[in-house]
Amino acid sequence: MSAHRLLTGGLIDRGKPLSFTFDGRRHSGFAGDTLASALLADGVSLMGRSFKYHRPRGVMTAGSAEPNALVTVGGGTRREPNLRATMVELHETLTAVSQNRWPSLATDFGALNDRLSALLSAGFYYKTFMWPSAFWEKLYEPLIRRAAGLGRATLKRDPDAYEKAWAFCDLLVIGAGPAGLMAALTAGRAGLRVILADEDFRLGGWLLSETRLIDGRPAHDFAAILVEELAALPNVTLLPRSTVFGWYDDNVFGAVERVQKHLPIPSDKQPVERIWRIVAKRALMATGAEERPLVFGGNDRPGVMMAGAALTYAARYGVAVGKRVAVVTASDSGRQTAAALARRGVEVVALIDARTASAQASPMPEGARTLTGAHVVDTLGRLSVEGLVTVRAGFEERLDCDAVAMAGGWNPRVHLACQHGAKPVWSDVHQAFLPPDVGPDFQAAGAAAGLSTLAEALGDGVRKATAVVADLGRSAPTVPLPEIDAEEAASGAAASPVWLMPGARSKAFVDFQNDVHAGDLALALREGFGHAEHAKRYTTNAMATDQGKLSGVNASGLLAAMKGLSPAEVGITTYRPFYTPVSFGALAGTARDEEAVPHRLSPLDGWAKAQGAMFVEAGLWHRPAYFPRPGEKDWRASVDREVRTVRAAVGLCDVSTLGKIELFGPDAAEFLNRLYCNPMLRLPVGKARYGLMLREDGMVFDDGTVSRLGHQHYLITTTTAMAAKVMSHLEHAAQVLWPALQVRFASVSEQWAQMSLAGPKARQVLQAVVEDDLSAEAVPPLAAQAVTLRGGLRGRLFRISFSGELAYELAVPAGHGRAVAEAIMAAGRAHGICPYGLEALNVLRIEKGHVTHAELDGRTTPDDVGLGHMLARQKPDFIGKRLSERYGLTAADRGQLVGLVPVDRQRMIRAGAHLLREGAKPSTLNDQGHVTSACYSPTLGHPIALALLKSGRERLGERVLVWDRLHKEEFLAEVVSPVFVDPDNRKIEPKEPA
Amino acid sequence: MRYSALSLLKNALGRNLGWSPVWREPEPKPHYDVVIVGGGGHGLATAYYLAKAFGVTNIAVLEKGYLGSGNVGRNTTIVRSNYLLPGNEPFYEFSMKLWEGLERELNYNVMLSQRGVMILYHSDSERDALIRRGNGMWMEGVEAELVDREGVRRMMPFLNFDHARFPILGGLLQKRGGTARHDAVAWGYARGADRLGVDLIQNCAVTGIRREAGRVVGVETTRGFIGCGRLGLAAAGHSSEVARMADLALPIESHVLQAFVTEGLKPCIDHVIIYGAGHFYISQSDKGGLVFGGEIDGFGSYAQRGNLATAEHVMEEGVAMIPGLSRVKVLRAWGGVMDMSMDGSPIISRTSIDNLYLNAGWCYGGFKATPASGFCFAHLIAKGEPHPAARFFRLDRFERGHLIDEAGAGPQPNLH
Amino acid sequence: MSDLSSLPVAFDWQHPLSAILTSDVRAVDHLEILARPSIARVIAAAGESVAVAAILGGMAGVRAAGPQEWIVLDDDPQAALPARLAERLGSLAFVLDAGDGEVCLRLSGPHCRRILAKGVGLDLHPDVFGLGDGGFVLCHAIRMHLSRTGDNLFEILAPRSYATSLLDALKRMGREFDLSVGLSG
Amino acid sequence: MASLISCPHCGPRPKEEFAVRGDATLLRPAPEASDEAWHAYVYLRANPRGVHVEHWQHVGGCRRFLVVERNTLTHDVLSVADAAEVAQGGAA
Ligand SMILES: Cc1cc2nc3c(=O)[nH]c(=O)nc-3n(C[C@H](O)[C@H](O)[C@H](O)COP(=O)(O)OP(=O)(O)OC[C@H]3O[C@@H](n4cnc5c(N)ncnc54)[C@H](O)[C@@H]3O)c2cc1C
Ligand SMILES: NC(=O)c1ccc[n+]([C@@H]2O[C@H](COP(=O)([O-])OP(=O)(O)OC[C@H]3O[C@@H](n4cnc5c(N)ncnc54)[C@H](O)[C@@H]3O)[C@@H](O)[C@H]2O)c1
Ligand SMILES: Cc1cc2nc3c(=O)[nH]c(=O)nc-3n(C[C@H](O)[C@H](O)[C@H](O)COP(=O)(O)O)c2cc1C
Ligand SMILES: [Zn+2]
Repeated sequence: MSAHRLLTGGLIDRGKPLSFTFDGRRHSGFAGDTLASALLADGVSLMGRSFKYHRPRGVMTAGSAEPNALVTVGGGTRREPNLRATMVELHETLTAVSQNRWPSLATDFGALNDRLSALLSAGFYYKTFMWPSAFWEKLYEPLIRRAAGLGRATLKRDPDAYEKAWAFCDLLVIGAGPAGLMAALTAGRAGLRVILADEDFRLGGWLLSETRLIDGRPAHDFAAILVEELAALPNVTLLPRSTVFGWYDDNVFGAVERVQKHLPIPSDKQPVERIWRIVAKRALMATGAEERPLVFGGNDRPGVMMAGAALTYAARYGVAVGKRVAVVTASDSGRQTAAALARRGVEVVALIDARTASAQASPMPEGARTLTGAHVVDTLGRLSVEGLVTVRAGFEERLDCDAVAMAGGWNPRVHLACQHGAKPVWSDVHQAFLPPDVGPDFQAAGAAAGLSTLAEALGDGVRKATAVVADLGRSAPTVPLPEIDAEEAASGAAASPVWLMPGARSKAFVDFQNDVHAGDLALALREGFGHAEHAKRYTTNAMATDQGKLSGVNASGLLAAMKGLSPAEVGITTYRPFYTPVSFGALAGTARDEEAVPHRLSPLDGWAKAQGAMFVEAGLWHRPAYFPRPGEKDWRASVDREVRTVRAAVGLCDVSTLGKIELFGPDAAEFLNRLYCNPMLRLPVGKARYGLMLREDGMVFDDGTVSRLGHQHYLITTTTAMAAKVMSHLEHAAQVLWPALQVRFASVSEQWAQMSLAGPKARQVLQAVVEDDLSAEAVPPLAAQAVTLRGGLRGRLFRISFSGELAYELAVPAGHGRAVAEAIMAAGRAHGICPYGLEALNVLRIEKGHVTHAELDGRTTPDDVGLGHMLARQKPDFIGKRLSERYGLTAADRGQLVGLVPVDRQRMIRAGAHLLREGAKPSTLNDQGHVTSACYSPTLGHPIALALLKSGRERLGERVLVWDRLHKEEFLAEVVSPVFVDPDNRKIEPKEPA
Repeated sequence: MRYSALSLLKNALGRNLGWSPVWREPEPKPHYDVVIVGGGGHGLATAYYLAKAFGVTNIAVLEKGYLGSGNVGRNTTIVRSNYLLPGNEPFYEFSMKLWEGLERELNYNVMLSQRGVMILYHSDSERDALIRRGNGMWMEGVEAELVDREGVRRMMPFLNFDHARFPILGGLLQKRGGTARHDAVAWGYARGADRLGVDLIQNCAVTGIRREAGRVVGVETTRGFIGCGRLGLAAAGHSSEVARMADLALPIESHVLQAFVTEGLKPCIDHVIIYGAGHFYISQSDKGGLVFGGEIDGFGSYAQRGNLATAEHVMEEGVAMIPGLSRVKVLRAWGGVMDMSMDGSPIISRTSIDNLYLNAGWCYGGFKATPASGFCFAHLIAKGEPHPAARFFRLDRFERGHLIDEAGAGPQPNLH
Repeated sequence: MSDLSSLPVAFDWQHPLSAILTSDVRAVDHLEILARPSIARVIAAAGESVAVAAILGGMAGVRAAGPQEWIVLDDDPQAALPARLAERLGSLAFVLDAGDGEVCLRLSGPHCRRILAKGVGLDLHPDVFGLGDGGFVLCHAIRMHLSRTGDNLFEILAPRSYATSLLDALKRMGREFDLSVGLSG
Repeated sequence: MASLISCPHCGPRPKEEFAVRGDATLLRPAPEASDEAWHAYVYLRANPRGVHVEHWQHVGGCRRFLVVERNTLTHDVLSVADAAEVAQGGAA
């Protein structure tokens, strides 16, 4: 049996020994242990080093408030820093290492900082390192940064899975101590949908540490019976290992369940952690209370810990934290704990009570000396406590002990209830901050509500849950309260806390992890940082991984005492999520890597893959960029070929991703007329028209086509990227702006596969699959009509050209898309058809001076991009009409769309280059615009570009300097018309059939 | 008291008992030449420069909470001057230059850390937009560098280069960009202003603006009426509320933006990294916490706290960019109330009321602007005319159509 | 024209999920992919939603899809719902064929609520979301139509382009319960 | 409220299903209204700290625009109604 393991007792399974390592050394413990309890059992008291001074530190708590015993667990890609040893469930093969020390935990060079601590006082870095200025970057900051942090993260890809889930309930009970268990039972028996969450792996809260009998049986048995009944109720969900970390709007709670963190090798069927978003009609905060440390000299030496924790180690884990334990207290609770420790077989050598004799006397453990009106001024020992120095009535005394249990009173765990901004309320009666009243939906129960005894906690759980049951319109069963043997007296008015034990001989710590001591708070006050929030920021008190669970209230109390105020007037710093830190992985859930956002696949995806497409992400879409052929040495070769094929023969391109919206109703025409800036009222049935939508501020919103399929039936297309936004825009117009208009519409994007067939041979190829007559007379430019394909399949045909060639867009029901595309390819083979992708599409449109998002970037007007003629100012109204008239949108020196051709035809123009007048010095003032799109034109045999140039349309023929400083390039280009190829649009309807 | 290594040593020997308050806690006087509403970074910097550079000394800064309690104390501390549009770039570069001398100027270490700001790109169109931006920076004489994928990999090997959906193709680096210590900026300016005689009045909420004959004569506050010759508003997220006291409606909506910090880690991320495929930015504080943020929550809010859905979304993007963040734990989340303007760019401007000046519309990017904003606002208040670097930030630009819309999102603030 | 329709159908129809691997064994929790249901979207003309609702009220396979909108579904691909409905409703409503634009999935089994809870922010307790209830919801950022068609039976309609992504998401959600997947028919 | 919105058509739904459009009290001016009226409509916002009336669209659900009365300081939602019905003087 290890050094500190008690011979009997504890909720550990002595039949299941587990071996593990800490800093490379083998240890053993039992199933049911935490890493901390197993280490303590093995006599390890030094578990960490503090942040700033690298002071040796031991475990302080037995729960999630632990500031000191932070370790790194696991190896390789599963390595995880900053785990609280008190929360790590022991399992076989667990490996843990200590942090923030070099070369070892026992010998840490960083501890030199402790020697220099007077220099490293709060905020010291603001006052120095300023001279010489280069030194900050080169020397000081790197030094500070090297010292930063606690554990080391791997930043390697995580092999484990995470997920998120929703849960809904009538009552969420947070905390499964006596209050929470009784509340859950009351509500559960009444038939409410109940969720009971507790961050511990075993439900029972303080009942697991309680040493008295309940209904004649051990308290933990009593807890187990309650848990068993709850588990059997179909309307109750138990969530052990689940920390409720946040209270959000509408009584939605966030919780993280550690599903498999306690297993050596997680199964891949389950996540390792799961986030629950719990929507609760009502919630109870039965989170208990945190014991308050005492601030005295040397209160951070390994072996000094919270008294309640010492008791938990004894009662729950069967571990004596020391062989000679001294209890330091300022309240009755410490005396009770001392007695309980003794009951559990831990030797208590002394009880040091800061209060004078007037304090209530409680039964004292046998053999323990009691010193009342005494203070601790220092502790002895180096890496672990060997004794302490007390002063009573001016007399100093040294006491031998190997553990110090401190009991400064209790702080209700108010955290969650304060996350919406309500501040905790100082109570003079309780001498503690109590949770604020945040309304009936979220209430505190048990010790969290300031109640101190077990009987009160049990009763409060029943009472609060009964009220909820009634509130939700049900009747509650009577849940009898159990008998407790030797109930302690409710202490009534609490004694005033001792915020600082006077006469400290060494640093008296307030925030253990961040090494904030009482002197730092005094300094903050002296320098004007006395506001609780200023003091926090200046000293970093309560900013460590424990978020001030132990230090927050003490800092308030100390500041108040120093200012001569009540803690009520000083208040406490803001509580915010997360109650305890939550992993990125859990919060991200399954949305990672490929699953980060959904994929969208075109109905022609299979066709494009079979054609050997190279794909590119375009928003959520996966789209063919180009279709390489054997022997083509790079993407440019493929793209050039695709462009030439379209210009000389014919090409097929998937345009299914365009947004497609069908509109119906008597007012559809009027509706469209108000949405587009160009006229739409007189569009004939069977015809399509290019349309431009503006935002209300006059900038171009999106472009596309409008086709009139029937008298009151339209189909519009949007760009792929804007499809969703345009849909919302239409819905806004129809529902909010003009709800009286009789128009209905629906997206039909998903229903249709759409392909563009472009090139002089397009008609011949298409005719092979379409039954209808495709002659220029039957299907003239901008025709939009229903067609029948070979075999009777119905489709829609549009004579729309983006490339400037004779072109059609054919839409067929999506399920047939691939077969139709394959048929077209087969029919086109004789004509030299090729599939073309986004890259070729882009070249084709630049050659024709058509704009896309590179030009329509939300800052351009129709006139800027050469489409000013489309603005139908004579229309009474359309979205964007009025504000497009503003001076700034019509000024003559705005950037206007032009074409650019490099003077030296070999120079490749790059999009993003800026433009300067020939000979002008580069400066923001001289900036003439920028290149929006650029490509090599296979049709012309040299690079071309589109640009927005100040007053550009007046400057055709001028030479401008293309200035690409990022690539250290500058050269001249000639300003030309943006339409490079076939400016008279002769190719749309070739005179001779090709 | 001047700060230096020597003073630190001297005081250490005196057990640090010799330090004196960094600012006085004066009672408000009945009248000041200039009253600034808002003890955030911009208000404090304005007061400092008014006193230091423009010879105005009878100044008060009125702050409803504690100094620095607003957005200056809750931002992700990124400073950079890599803006896209000519209306913005010169101003932010002016600010960058002031940052570079700030420690000496204030005798206060604001811990400016020019560790480099990298904006990543994931597609050709994003690359082109960054090239445009980088060249625009060079136009203003600001150094920028386009780094290719391998270059980025050398600097930040932990990024997700193999993401099949949003592969990292490269980035635009501004080496002079970086971070500064948020609180220190507020405290440094406060200390500097206080030493020049400015009255910093905390716990003093402005509740009304008193006007006579079309001019402001003073403000009603929770500490009584305070008269003033000129009034400057620098209330950030609360600008609309304060301006309403003078019957002004502003082109501003207040939105909540969340920020987050992880547990302390040994140094692992050496730069400021901005994820182009989403909306995520991260850097590591000198204490070791990873400080990061994402998009605004999207709805109007004065609550200084956000919601879980947005937080989860931020984490999703974080893990998409750096898969290894998965096992890193997030310590704390908080929110700030931001003054989102209708084109996403700031306002430093006169108003329709003669002696009332406005500094607002900083969106989620005003921390880096603090020095220049203070300087330019002081210039405007003292001289009555705009500083050249801020001449485009006029309130009437919306009416006139001279918008400075970096995102191209139009007049819907939650899209900026 | 009429003689054209008698020609053999030349263009194959393909389900967007036809390439997926179906499970070897059918587990207690199962996701069935409908082979080719007939699906119509019905949008009431202005002012006619009451009349349309009355007509649709008596029909099987009708799912509410928001104010003035319905989705009607029949497992039989030959049902030709769009044409039949267009005829029945005349000028009261606009009817669109959605048979190619939507995929239909049926989730059944004792754990289907727990599976859906991993993606859908909707209380699916039968007291809250009862038989016949339905609506559009987001599931892993995909907008889908969910309805309850039995005690432990839910029906999902999702846009074709998202089908693969949604199926992946559902498989992940069901992994814990060994959810099996299969094509119907 | 911002974790959930109770859509009058779909019931309580998570915030992610909605997109916020902004101030719902603004009415689009008549085409011939003054420049000031148009500027105010497009650019000026009351932006109150307290009760605010906004448009939220249920994009992930029924796709209706809703008029949401909400407190911007506490995030409490006071009422939700269909925007078209409100605009047409129906249920408000
Ligand atoms: C989460 C978050 C992250 C950000 N990240 C960055 C970043 O990385 N880089 C960057 O450049 N910017 C960032 N910003 C933006 C930046 O913080 C702000 O733009 C900037 O701080 C605003 O200026 P300020 O400092 O003067 O504001 P504030 O500090 O908010 O100052 C305004 C002050 O006015 C006071 N006030 C308001 N009303 C009254 C009244 N009636 N009477 C008296 N006083 C009043 C307030 O209490 C407040 O102290 C971020 C903002 C947030 C919220
Ligand atoms: N003066 C005191 O307050 C005092 C002193 C000593 C002992 N006690 C004892 O404490 C008990 C009080 O009972 P109780 O039920 O109120 O509290 P409890 O301490 O028994 O139970 C609280 C439970 O809440 C859990 N918890 C806390 N925060 C959580 C979170 N965010 N998420 C999930 N779980 C969380 C804890 O793990 C714990 O199990 C009584 O037995 C009483 O005798 C009280
Ligand atoms: C850059 C930066 C770093 C921060 N680092 C920490 C930290 O390490 N620990 C911590 O508890 N809070 C940290 N905070 C958050 C503050 O505690 C606080 O939440 C934030 O400033 C907002 O103030 P409030 O929460 O009091 O409203 C940090 C804040 C900022 C802006
Ligand atoms: Zn809805």
